[in-house]
Amino acid sequence: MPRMNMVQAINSAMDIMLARDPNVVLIGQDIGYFGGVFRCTDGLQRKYGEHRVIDAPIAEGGIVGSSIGMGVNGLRPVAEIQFADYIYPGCDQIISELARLRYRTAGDFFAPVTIRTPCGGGIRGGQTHSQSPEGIFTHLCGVKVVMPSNPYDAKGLLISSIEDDDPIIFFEPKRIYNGPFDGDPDKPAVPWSTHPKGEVPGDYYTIPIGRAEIVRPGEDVTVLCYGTMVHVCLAAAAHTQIDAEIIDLRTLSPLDVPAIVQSVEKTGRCVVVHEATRFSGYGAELAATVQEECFYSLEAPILRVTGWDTPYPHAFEWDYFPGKRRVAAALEQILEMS
Amino acid sequence: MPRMNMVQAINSAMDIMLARDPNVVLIGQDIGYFGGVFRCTDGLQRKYGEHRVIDAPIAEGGIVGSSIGMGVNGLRPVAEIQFADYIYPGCDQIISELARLRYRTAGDFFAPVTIRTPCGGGIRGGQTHSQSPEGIFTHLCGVKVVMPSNPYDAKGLLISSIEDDDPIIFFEPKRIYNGPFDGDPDKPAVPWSTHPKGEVPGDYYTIPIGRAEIVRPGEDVTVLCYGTMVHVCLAAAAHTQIDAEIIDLRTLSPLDVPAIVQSVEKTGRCVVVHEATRFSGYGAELAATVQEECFYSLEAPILRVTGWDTPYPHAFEWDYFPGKRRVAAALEQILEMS
Amino acid sequence: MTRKPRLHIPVPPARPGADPDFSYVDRVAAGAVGRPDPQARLRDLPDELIYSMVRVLDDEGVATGAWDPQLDPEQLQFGLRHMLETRLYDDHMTRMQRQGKISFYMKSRGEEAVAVAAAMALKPSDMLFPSYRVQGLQIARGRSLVDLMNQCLSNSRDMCKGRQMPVMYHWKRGNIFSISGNLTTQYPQAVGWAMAAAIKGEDDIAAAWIGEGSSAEADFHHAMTFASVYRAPVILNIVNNQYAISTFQGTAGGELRPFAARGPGYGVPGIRVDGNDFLAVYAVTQWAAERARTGRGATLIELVTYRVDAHSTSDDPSRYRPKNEPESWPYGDPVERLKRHLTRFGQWSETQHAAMIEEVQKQVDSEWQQAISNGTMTEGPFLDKNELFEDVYADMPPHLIQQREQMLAFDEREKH
Amino acid sequence: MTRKPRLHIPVPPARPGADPDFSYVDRVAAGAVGRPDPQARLRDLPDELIYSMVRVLDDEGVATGAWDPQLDPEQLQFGLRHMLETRLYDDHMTRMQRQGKISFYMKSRGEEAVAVAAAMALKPSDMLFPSYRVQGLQIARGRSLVDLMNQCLSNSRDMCKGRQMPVMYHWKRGNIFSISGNLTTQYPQAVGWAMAAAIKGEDDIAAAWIGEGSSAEADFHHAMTFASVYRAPVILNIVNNQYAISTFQGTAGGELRPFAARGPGYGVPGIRVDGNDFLAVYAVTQWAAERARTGRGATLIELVTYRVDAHSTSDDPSRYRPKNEPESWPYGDPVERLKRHLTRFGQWSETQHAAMIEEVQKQVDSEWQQAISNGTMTEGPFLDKNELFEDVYADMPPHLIQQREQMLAFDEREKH
Ligand SMILES: Cc1ncc(C[n+]2csc(CCOP(=O)(O)OP(=O)(O)O)c2C)c(N)n1
Ligand SMILES: Cc1ncc(C[n+]2csc(CCOP(=O)(O)OP(=O)(O)O)c2C)c(N)n1
Ligand SMILES: [Mg+2]
Ligand SMILES: [Mg+2]
Repeated sequence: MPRMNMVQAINSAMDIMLARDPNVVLIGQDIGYFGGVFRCTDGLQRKYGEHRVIDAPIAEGGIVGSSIGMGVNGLRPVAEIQFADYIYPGCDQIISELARLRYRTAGDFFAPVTIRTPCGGGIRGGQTHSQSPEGIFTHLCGVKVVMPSNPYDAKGLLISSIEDDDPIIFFEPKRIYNGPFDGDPDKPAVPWSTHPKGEVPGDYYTIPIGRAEIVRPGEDVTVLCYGTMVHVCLAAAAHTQIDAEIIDLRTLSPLDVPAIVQSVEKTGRCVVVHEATRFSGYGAELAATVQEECFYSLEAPILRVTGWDTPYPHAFEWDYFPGKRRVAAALEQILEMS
Repeated sequence: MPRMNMVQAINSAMDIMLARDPNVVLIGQDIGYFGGVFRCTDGLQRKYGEHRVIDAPIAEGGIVGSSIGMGVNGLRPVAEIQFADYIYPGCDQIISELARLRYRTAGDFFAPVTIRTPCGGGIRGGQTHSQSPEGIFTHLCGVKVVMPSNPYDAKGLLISSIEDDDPIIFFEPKRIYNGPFDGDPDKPAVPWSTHPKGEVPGDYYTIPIGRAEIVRPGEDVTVLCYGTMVHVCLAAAAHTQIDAEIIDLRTLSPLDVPAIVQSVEKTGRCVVVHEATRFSGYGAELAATVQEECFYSLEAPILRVTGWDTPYPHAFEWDYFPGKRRVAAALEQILEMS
Repeated sequence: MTRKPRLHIPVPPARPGADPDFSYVDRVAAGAVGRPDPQARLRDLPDELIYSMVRVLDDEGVATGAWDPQLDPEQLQFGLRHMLETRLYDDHMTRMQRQGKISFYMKSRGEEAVAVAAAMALKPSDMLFPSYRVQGLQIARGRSLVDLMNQCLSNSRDMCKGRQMPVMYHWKRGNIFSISGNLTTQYPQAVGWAMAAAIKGEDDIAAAWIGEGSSAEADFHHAMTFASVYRAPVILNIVNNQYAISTFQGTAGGELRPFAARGPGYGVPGIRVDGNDFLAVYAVTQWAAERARTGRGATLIELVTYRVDAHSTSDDPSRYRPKNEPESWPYGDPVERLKRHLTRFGQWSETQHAAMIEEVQKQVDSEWQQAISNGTMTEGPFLDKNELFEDVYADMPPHLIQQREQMLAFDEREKH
Repeated sequence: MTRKPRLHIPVPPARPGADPDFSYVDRVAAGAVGRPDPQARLRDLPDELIYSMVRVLDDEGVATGAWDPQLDPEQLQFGLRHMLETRLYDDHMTRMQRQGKISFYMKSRGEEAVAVAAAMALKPSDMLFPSYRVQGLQIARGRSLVDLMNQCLSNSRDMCKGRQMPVMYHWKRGNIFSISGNLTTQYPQAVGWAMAAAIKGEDDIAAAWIGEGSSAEADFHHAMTFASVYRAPVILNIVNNQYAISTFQGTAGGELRPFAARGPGYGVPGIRVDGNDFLAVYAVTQWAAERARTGRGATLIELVTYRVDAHSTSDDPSRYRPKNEPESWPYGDPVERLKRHLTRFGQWSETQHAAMIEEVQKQVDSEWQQAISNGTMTEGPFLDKNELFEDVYADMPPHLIQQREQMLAFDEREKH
């Protein structure tokens, strides 16, 4: 089976969809001839032409707005926002239009737009190349929010997203484009080629949207995480030798509640982990839902391990990043509680 | 003591600040000669001139962006976004600039901008005149989020907001501009003049940002709410005769955690109420914090009563609006639990 | 260093109490502007297209100049009828709002030609992206008033299923896009739709309408940039009715230059046209459509008109402009002007006109009866309450199914 | 109905492997464009300001025409020195990035005149809102390189306290605003700053810089609209260096019209100037500043130049443009051109030039030594870690105090 890193897997998903469906088009800054600043669209314009892989002006609002129009006219646009930190100029078109078009027209009009955007920190990108704004979009009704943690899922989920008739914000944790990252910047980088999830079928397959995956079965505590933090959490479990059940949510909205409930009812403990800032972030929803659904099984409060409530800094990145040691501390702490 | 409705109280706060501080300026759509679509700036341009009460083009991004520039140049802009539903074109300037300017310049530059905007439903405004987007802004680091529930608080909190050196999003629940609303649209409208909080000093006073208020002391369950829902919750408590302790948060961020913890440790139960949609909304943060801080005092799961996870409809408004009956049901439900 | 404020603030020519003053609106004679070949390159288009005004009908109702579209009497009568239908529909719905039958309404009085003439100049398969003040588009495309009324009533036949405020129509079969409460968002969407048509090699074009006040929104720039870069087959209309709620067009940036002048800076032709001149609107739209259809890209059209009535049923214009300002608008009334033209050449008469008004009024009344038989805000038949949760997503996710059950459970509870 | 895709896609004249082709850049003779009275009204400004190009220095280094600012030799040598300082600073920091001493860097090679000449033409009290590629502004205003280096190192003396990526400087005392990673946001901010100056009746003006690619962002439109409506005293500069990362200026909307042409549509004068011509940039900035200071409002300046190096240290231009394209830029190099001018009139010599380069290089090296003595990414002195939580708000709220304690607790924990 071919081995791919996340960039190649994402590229392969778009390649396959461009080939299968003449209505799929890509649009974004530097995605055409150049192939994207992260190379995710490398070679696709050469293969499918300038009318299907389109270099866009630097106007995120225009990219989303025109993608909606293209979607209404029968195309399936896949728009790239170069960094999630730059998605805000597109907020009005996403929130006021993309998310609500189907509802306000009683299903007569809709735009099956997928918005791909690299997110997250760990690359010394400072405040404008490191953000994790998923919590803004999970609050919206009418869009689905997806974030894969490995090449295999990335490809399967992106194909599902492009085929989905609902708009999707597809977050790509850029820190793990080239290899899994356990939160320790001093360790030598590991490539995906050595990772089981780096084995990616060359052809078409899908992974259903809305399904979480248990990436490490365990008995003592449930860990809810996604994206880069999946690898950090696995490392923390290994490091502490705590028998944690680690769930990779994969789809943040709609949330796979049954998978979570089943696990927490078993473990009686839950730790929520994300890179994004803590206050009013997505992790709060996870904690709120878990205590609503599993209150009588809980033996300890649900703990959140997140980015601090400050903008993402350039210096002190590894003090800011919720790394292995902070997850490990939470795992130890929650087991001591009761 | 003079009696004011919320519009008059907000007008009075700006009137006083325009008079006290030559650097205070107002900018927004239709706020000048016309006095604002909700009349909140009525008479202020005549009194302070066109250079201090400025009619703006219809460009929320431009209003926020230029307000930041004015703030950096020593003014204290109070910007009005005509409806909270229209704040999204200003998101990039709010999220990327206003919220982070002080941090990224290590305090060398900052913009003391107050953004006033009417929010919430109950006025048959449909999806674009009824939204409660506070959950997007409470997730930001660097802005404070305020929402008063009555004229007295509105004036005191708005003066504090204008004087505050941090940027503030000041949400005004438009349904209660003219009178408290308990969620029952069939009841005749009550004016503020009959309400104790409709007694508003004519001159300068402040209410500290970051402090919640217990609007109904009680023993059996803590209710966390703000804005219009404060009145709905009071009605629900009266209706059910449940001895609820109702806390009006007033400031959503930064949150007055001690006030909440003290109450929940006493009551052992907590219901969170807001108009905004539920999933990944601000109520999730309240639930997450309460269970973190008060886990061992909790006798039942924290319940959320919120808008449904759909866009705000035009028809069925009273099925959508989290009214008295839904809050009452939650109060009864949580007392049955344990 | 001076200490005197020197910020320029645009001030309208006349406030309540003062005499109306339209001296800022230049008087252009009908036929004054020449009609360039639709195939002409931008650089060959004369400035007068922007700085003068395309007008066909003079004050006597005579059609003059190269822009006369030479429509036959039937077409003109068709246009007149749809303008009247739009006007009487507006009047009726405003009355119904006053009577509390609907929650809100927005009229287009004085601006009927902007919509009706444009709709007639385009192909039925062209996609229209309307603002909330071009209801004439729907009517000219043959939409039944009942459908529009059903929407305003949020009743059992509302095409929006109760999810939008009144006037926020859409019409899939009629190729008219959904109206959004958020201004200008339809502009880049129309450009995207047109880009898709070009990508697919289809000949249909898109047309979008915004008000002059809305041109200040970011999406105006997005639309112009994308239309320019990709030469999208789209017509971008700015309806300059002089007001954005309470602020006059100077507050939107119209003090120094006509809005049409924004076009050329992007490489997009701009045309300024008398929006109350049915023939001129038709001709200019036709010209822009031919350019778009033949690969010459987008055109920005400024339609100069006047908002005769309140912004909406929530507004009171006497607070910010002279009561008698509407009557002094220099370019008259679109219905009267087309009527005069037809009458002058014996293709219409006062009696025919009166008869048509009566007939249309009857139609409006009877369609209203039909509409309310589909339900009102207070009386059934009502929409199925379950609809509240439909169409958020293509398929209803579990949490919405659960919330719907909760809602229904409450109703049960109330019953007992 | 055709089925052939007909969407227009802007394509650059030359891709890697092909010969550079700047035929799309018109050749304008120095002195060709006249200099209008700075008090002239917009309507009286000639089109040539936009469609031709203001140039002063010809190929022989002779200053010709009405735009010659008549600067004395000292000023010119001062400008030359600061352009060299900027260039050698850029080269040094790029080397340091390659050596892993800093995480990232962005050069302005070939664009030095754009920044240095503009800074010299403005008053020190005028407020500058820079992009990330006009470091010459800081240097021309007398900022020490150590300060800039400290920022790039995020060291103990970093004016951003480690909170921004390299080159995102600010300088409060020097009246230079903070650079944002989000493109174009400084544009409406500069307009707002200028509005405040006008409201307060102060004479200072604002100036802002963006790249041509950034002009597609919404904030360009916001800035132009507000500048036009309120006649704000601001200079809005578009640095057209032909590229936005990998895409050429056609993708940003420059194919059909120069970016300067966007101005007049808003009622704002536009001027196109040779950005590699120190004298022309100085003269045009001075002209726009006089207009702004005397109440004539904003000016949009397009500075035509070329991005000689990579977009940033993360970029490799050979992937998208011919390797030898930089050498074939028709308008030469700003440093060489000013040098030739000075030399020609005996106000400068090769030896003086070589000496200056040596001196500046020494300065750069010694300032670097100073800078790293304030700490590097790997060696102290480091910033106080507590800084991570400062300045989110004016006063630190309880939850941040708590989070800071948690962070410090972890460090303690690690120690044992
Ligand atoms: C993004 C946004 N901002 C503000 C509003 C509130 N609003 C509704 S209509 C209107 C005036 C629009 O004026 P114009 O574009 O000239 O259209 P007209 O009403 O004159 O037809 C405003 C400010 C809105 N609907 N959307
Ligand atoms: C809002 C936003 N979108 C995208 C980016 C990514 N980005 C950084 S620089 C750049 C190119 C800018 O080109 P231009 O404006 O021409 O400036 P230049 O680099 O040529 O000086 C892009 C797309 C960004 N920083 N911000
Ligand atoms: Mg208007
Ligand atoms: Mg550039």
